[in-house]
Amino acid sequence: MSKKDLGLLILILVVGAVVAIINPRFLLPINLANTSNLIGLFGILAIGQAFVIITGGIELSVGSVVALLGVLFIDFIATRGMAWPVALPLILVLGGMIGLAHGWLITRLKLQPFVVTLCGLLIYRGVARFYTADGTAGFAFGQNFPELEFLTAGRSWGVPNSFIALIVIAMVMWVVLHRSVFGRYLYAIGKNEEAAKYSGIRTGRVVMAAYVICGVLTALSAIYFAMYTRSISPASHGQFYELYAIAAAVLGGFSLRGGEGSLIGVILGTVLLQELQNLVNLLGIPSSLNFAVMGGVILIGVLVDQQWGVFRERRRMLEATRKGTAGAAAE
Amino acid sequence: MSKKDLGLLILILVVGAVVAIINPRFLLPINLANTSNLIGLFGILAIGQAFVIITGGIELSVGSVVALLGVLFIDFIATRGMAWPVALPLILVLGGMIGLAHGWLITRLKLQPFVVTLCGLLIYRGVARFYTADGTAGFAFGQNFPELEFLTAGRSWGVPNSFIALIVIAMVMWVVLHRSVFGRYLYAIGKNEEAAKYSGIRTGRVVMAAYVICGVLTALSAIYFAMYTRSISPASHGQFYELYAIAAAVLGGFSLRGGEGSLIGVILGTVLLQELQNLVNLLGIPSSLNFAVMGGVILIGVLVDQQWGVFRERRRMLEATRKGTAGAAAE
Amino acid sequence: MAHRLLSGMMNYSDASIASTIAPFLSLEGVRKTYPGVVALDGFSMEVRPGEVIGLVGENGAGKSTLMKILGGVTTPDTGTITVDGVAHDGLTVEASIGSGIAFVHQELNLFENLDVAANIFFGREPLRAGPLKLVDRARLRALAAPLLKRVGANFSTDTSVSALSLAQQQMVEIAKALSIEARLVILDEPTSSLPLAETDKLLDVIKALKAEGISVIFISHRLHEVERVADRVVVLRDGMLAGTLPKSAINHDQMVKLMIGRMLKEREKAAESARPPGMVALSAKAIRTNAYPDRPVDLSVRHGEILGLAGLVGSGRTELARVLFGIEKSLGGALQLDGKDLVLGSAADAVANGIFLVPEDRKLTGILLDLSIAQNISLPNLPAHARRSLVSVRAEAATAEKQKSNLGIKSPSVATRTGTLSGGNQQKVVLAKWLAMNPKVMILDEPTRGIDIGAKAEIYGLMRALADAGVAVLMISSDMEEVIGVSDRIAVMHEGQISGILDKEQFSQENVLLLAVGKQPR
Amino acid sequence: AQEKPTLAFVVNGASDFWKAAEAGVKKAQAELPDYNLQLKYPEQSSVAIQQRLMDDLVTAGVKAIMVSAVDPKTSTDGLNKIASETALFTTDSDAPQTKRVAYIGSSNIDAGKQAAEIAKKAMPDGGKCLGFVGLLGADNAKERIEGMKEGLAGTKIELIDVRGDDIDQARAKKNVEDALVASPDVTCMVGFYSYNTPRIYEALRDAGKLGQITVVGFDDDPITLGGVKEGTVAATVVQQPFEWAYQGMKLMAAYLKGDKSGVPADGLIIVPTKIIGKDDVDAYAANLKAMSGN
Ligand SMILES: Nc1ncnc2c1ncn2[C@@H]1O[C@H](COP(=O)(O)OP(=O)(O)OP(=O)(O)O)[C@@H](O)[C@H]1O
Ligand SMILES: Nc1ncnc2c1ncn2[C@@H]1O[C@H](COP(=O)(O)OP(=O)(O)OP(=O)(O)O)[C@@H](O)[C@H]1O
Ligand SMILES: [Mg+2]
Ligand SMILES: [Mg+2]
Repeated sequence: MSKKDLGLLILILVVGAVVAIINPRFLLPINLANTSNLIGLFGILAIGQAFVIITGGIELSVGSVVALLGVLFIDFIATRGMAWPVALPLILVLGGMIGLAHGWLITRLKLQPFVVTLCGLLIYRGVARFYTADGTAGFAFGQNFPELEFLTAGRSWGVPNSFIALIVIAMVMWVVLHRSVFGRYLYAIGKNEEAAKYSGIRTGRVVMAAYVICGVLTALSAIYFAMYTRSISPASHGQFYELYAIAAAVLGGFSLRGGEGSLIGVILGTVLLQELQNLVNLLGIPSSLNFAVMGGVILIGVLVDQQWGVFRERRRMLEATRKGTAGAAAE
Repeated sequence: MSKKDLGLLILILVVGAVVAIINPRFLLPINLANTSNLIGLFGILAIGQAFVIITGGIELSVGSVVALLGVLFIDFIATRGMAWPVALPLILVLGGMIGLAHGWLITRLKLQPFVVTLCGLLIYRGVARFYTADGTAGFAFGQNFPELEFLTAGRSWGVPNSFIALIVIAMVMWVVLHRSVFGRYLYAIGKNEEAAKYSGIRTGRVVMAAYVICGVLTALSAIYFAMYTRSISPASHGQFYELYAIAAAVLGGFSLRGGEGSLIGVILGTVLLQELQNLVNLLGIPSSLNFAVMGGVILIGVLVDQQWGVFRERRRMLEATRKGTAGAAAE
Repeated sequence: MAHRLLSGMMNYSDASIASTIAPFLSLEGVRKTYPGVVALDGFSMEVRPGEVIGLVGENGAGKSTLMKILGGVTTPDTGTITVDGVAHDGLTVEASIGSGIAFVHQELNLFENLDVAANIFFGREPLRAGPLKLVDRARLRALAAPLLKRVGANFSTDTSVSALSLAQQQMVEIAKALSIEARLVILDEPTSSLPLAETDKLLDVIKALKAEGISVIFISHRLHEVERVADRVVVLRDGMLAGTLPKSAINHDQMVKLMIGRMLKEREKAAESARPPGMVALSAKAIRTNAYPDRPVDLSVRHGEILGLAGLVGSGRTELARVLFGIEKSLGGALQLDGKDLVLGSAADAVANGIFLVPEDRKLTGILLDLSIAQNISLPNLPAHARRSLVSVRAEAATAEKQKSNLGIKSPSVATRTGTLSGGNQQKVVLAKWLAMNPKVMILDEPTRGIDIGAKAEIYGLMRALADAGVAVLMISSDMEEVIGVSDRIAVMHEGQISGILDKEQFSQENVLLLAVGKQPR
Repeated sequence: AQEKPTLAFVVNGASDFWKAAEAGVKKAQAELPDYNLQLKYPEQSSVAIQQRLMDDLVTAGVKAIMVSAVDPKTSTDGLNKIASETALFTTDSDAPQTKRVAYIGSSNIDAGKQAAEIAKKAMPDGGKCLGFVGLLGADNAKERIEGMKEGLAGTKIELIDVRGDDIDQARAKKNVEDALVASPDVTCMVGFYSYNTPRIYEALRDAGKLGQITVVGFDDDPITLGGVKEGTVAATVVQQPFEWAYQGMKLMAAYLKGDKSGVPADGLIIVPTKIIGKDDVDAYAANLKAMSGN
């Protein structure tokens, strides 16, 4: 765990301690479970986003994809009577295809990620709304899918299964990002795509793969969100979720210029954001301030991180010089 | 006018002609006036955004600023009884100060524009909502400000004054961007900030000035929007306006990497977007598809532009080769 | 691996035997065009195993283009490339690496966010067993360490590249090339940022490669280096083969003649000073920089002199120049200009005071590649080219035309994008923008790095002309011949401090070297 | 088709609530073959966008508009501009100061009072209520809350807080979950928007507290009706958007023909809200199904 991640962890614990002192109910298992459920949902989203951000890209269509795929999933299983073990992989494939399309436009046709995914944001929301004719997709009363519900909204040993899913995904993705060749290529491309190309890396494919991973993870979280709200009005469902995901990554130490950030960081970023939302509700802060609190904390977090970096850099330089001098003297 | 701008203009005219053929009411003076009014409002916003994008930055808080300053403006003149000739410059100054704060964080504390303005997006909306306690800011019945209303929502010779304001601002800003020393600096910084610094340009100040300009223009359009809707619910007012502004700039040929784009381009981009919205309503296309149409057109526009660039580059290269060969032969 | 076997049987240092065996690589009629230029025009050459080929030519002659074709980064328009008897129309990067061609690019291609070992084996990481393609990090380090030793690096395999100096990064690049079981190593101006000792080290590495039967293509503008290592010299001019020199015929004058088509009258040297040095122009008193926060620097440069600033890699010269130019804040100390105290808050302040810098990294900081020549030249002095803060394109063009003819910038017009110019001409544009503004103090950081011999001589002439006009010139250089040939005085830096200043009569390579390693001159 | 006069029903945002109105429009269309009836959703629930939509409809030659204004109180001028060019009717939430021809809809204050009735009946011994709503600042939310508070005045039941969620259903559900943690003494929950009640229902079910906490609902989401039938939702206050649309369209058509008898002097046509309890829910659901024609 890097120092940056450690700092974030400490911040999370300090905030948690303060809230717990003010309102001890913060530590109730049920509250922790509720919050970790949402951490699970948003965390999966944020990991997907992180893979794209590492490459120096961005995925703005996340919220709209959550709405579109959520609508489709509920429609498939609730209205069209598709078996969920069929619908679930189908949705994941759809998510992957959306990612592939974005990756293709970005790497082959050389469009800017911001532009491509901004168009995605507009298009998918439009399609979702058109699909339901601006209505709501939801389950009928009493319509139940026990296994699916257990997997998505259930709990094991008191821990929400969505959170367990996040942990599993995070572990797999940690290996992919930090230990595999693919992960190494992602970092390299984010820092210097040209050089990666000169090294014989098929950068186009790697970047495309990042968008596909983001698409699949987004699809997965779309299913989780759909099973959480159990009803989706496509006009508003998932709005601004891309911002949450990006904010979590940025808080977790990712640079939007690419090539920087760790998987633990993005998870901790998600945890902090959800903790803040929980805090607003538990401390009875007016919900209108929810956004402001979130924005303020991100800003402060990034500022502290930045200033800390400047400070450390200076100290490192001083030390390096001393060592250098000492070494030279010893020669 | 560049070829790119000309292409966009032709597209606008062709779309207009097609719509007019399907529904001749498109050309009614009242429709043109309504649409050009909105072009005025969004155009001012988009010009501000363009100044920031030129430097390679981005301003995501535009929508929230429109909400916050709109709320304040209406509150000042409708509730607190401030004279509008006082309130108006005050709001513009506030807008400038917001821009200054963003510019300062970005240039002095070296935070990323995306991060700073994302936090702005969250914070200003939160503040606006808190300020009215999530209520609506609006005028009481019969409360009138004839001069102000004439300036903002009135018409001269059938042309909305907001549109006239846009034309005036656009002309001034065209000179600033394309003819002035400052404009040249903006382009230089957008292309390569480091090299600009090494040429003795005070890049920090120039970038800050760009954010201030964006802030002031956003404030101005916030006033126009406030006087157009005459009522502001801070939770939703101005939502996604930053995307409209960015989309207009991108359509108008701006690169989000900075250093590219023309003022005429961003105006034409705004015109096309508003024409599309008008078209959706006039042709009876389900409004759920509004977003999808917008996204689709931006994507196609950017794609065509990009492919056209590739094609031209290739032709230029071919020609150059021919000439080169001929030259070599002549030697 | 056939070549290993062969290398065991034969002694390749004997060029006459080598020439009898089949070439490892041959190029036939290779042509490559870019918009507006023919970079290569029907070029052909052969590379035999165990041969060191020196490739020389003026800026823009097409050397890098040729190497990029061999590295698979670009494909030629026409022509064939034959590797090991297999003919290709063009290579991909994979094919190039696969056939044993290793490549050190002219521009560095390292990943600052990865460590040294990861960079060396980038794209060819040792994997752990299993389908997951996980990097075997222990083996990676174990493999990288000996390579670093071989290039004489003093940093460890898990250092982050962002912490390395330019020269150290160059070493990583070379280690990377060595890590491929290479049969041909291409070095595109590897010494352009290497001074003194490191260059020697590199030349030794080249000799060691040759002894192993590996071929080397060595591109350099430092002809004496080429003289030292090359078995054969291939000269490019305007994208065409200007000639080939066998080992026996390799000498400075011959290479120059082929490169520029005539003999160079004065040998890349500036004329002697025409006037006695004047008053102190810029002086630094106990200036401390970020690189060596606890090492104060005292230095002064006089009107009318060229002060050379020599030193080893990372001795802190660039850092000092950045402080003198106001780009970076000093951590302490004081500056004086013409006897008056000077506080620099930014480069703009320095420019306002007539202190100009020609930076080390031309493409990143020297010019804006996307702007035209005229726009680049007017940029630091734009208000003077404007009326009521509106830019006058005519005034801009007039200034640029004047500079273009004064400096002999080769380009179709002043509206040409500077990105399409060759290195030497780009450097002239950087100079031109300052010359248009009456410099008082001109700091040049490696002004001839990657610049061909003809352009070099011109730049030396310009520096001398500046000095003669009373400008104080501070020239940072890692090229020993250049420092000694051009300067009126030489200051030498060692680990952030000035270890000594040599007057003209004390000039010698030995003295500069001694000071550079912190010893006293004789 | 262009010859037939067009009547438009403009809603305030995309929501299932308006699906019943769509059915009403459809039924009216069947009875009004000489007219072209449309129901329009603005792409966002904002004044500017709704205003723009209406402007464009006027341009397109619509003869009469019935609108559920996003912000009727303060949009007087904008609505008057429409009223000056076409026949304007309001629905859902009135704008009495405008030149609208008539208002057809229910009274949100009355609806709030009915919610208070439900609470009083379900909790004769009093209790603490928490409300949940999409947009705290919206007029309809404010009126319902106000009405409920009025209705509860003088009883031992108290509405202690209302949490907003910005129409984000995930947040709506989390708000309920957080409320269960933060305020363990709450005995009743009110869902002021149509989707709030189902979110309350689900959060309670997940927490195993269905039946322990009194749920007061608004509108007729299927989950809400299911809960009412099951007895876990005390009752729900339903409006009748179907009737608004159906009656409204007929009224507009008559008005355009010159028959102004349907417009009362004060311009108010109140379609009362109803309390749907366990006993009425089957009939109501059947009726709903019949109306939507499937
Ligand atoms: N990507 C490119 N686009 C356009 N022109 C190019 C490009 N790359 C090279 N050129 C042009 O091709 C010619 C040959 O360039 P090249 O880089 O091969 O020269 P070089 O011999 O390596 O010069 P130097 O000594 O300065 O490195 C030059 O005129 C250069 O401007
Ligand atoms: N911004 C920086 N942060 C940290 N270290 C730096 C920075 N700039 C330079 N250094 C280090 O300071 C030392 C001095 O570098 P500088 O570039 O000034 O040396 P130089 O003599 O010009 O050498 P070179 O030939 O490499 O340009 C080097 O070790 C370098 O790595
Ligand atoms: Mg080169
Ligand atoms: Mg240097």
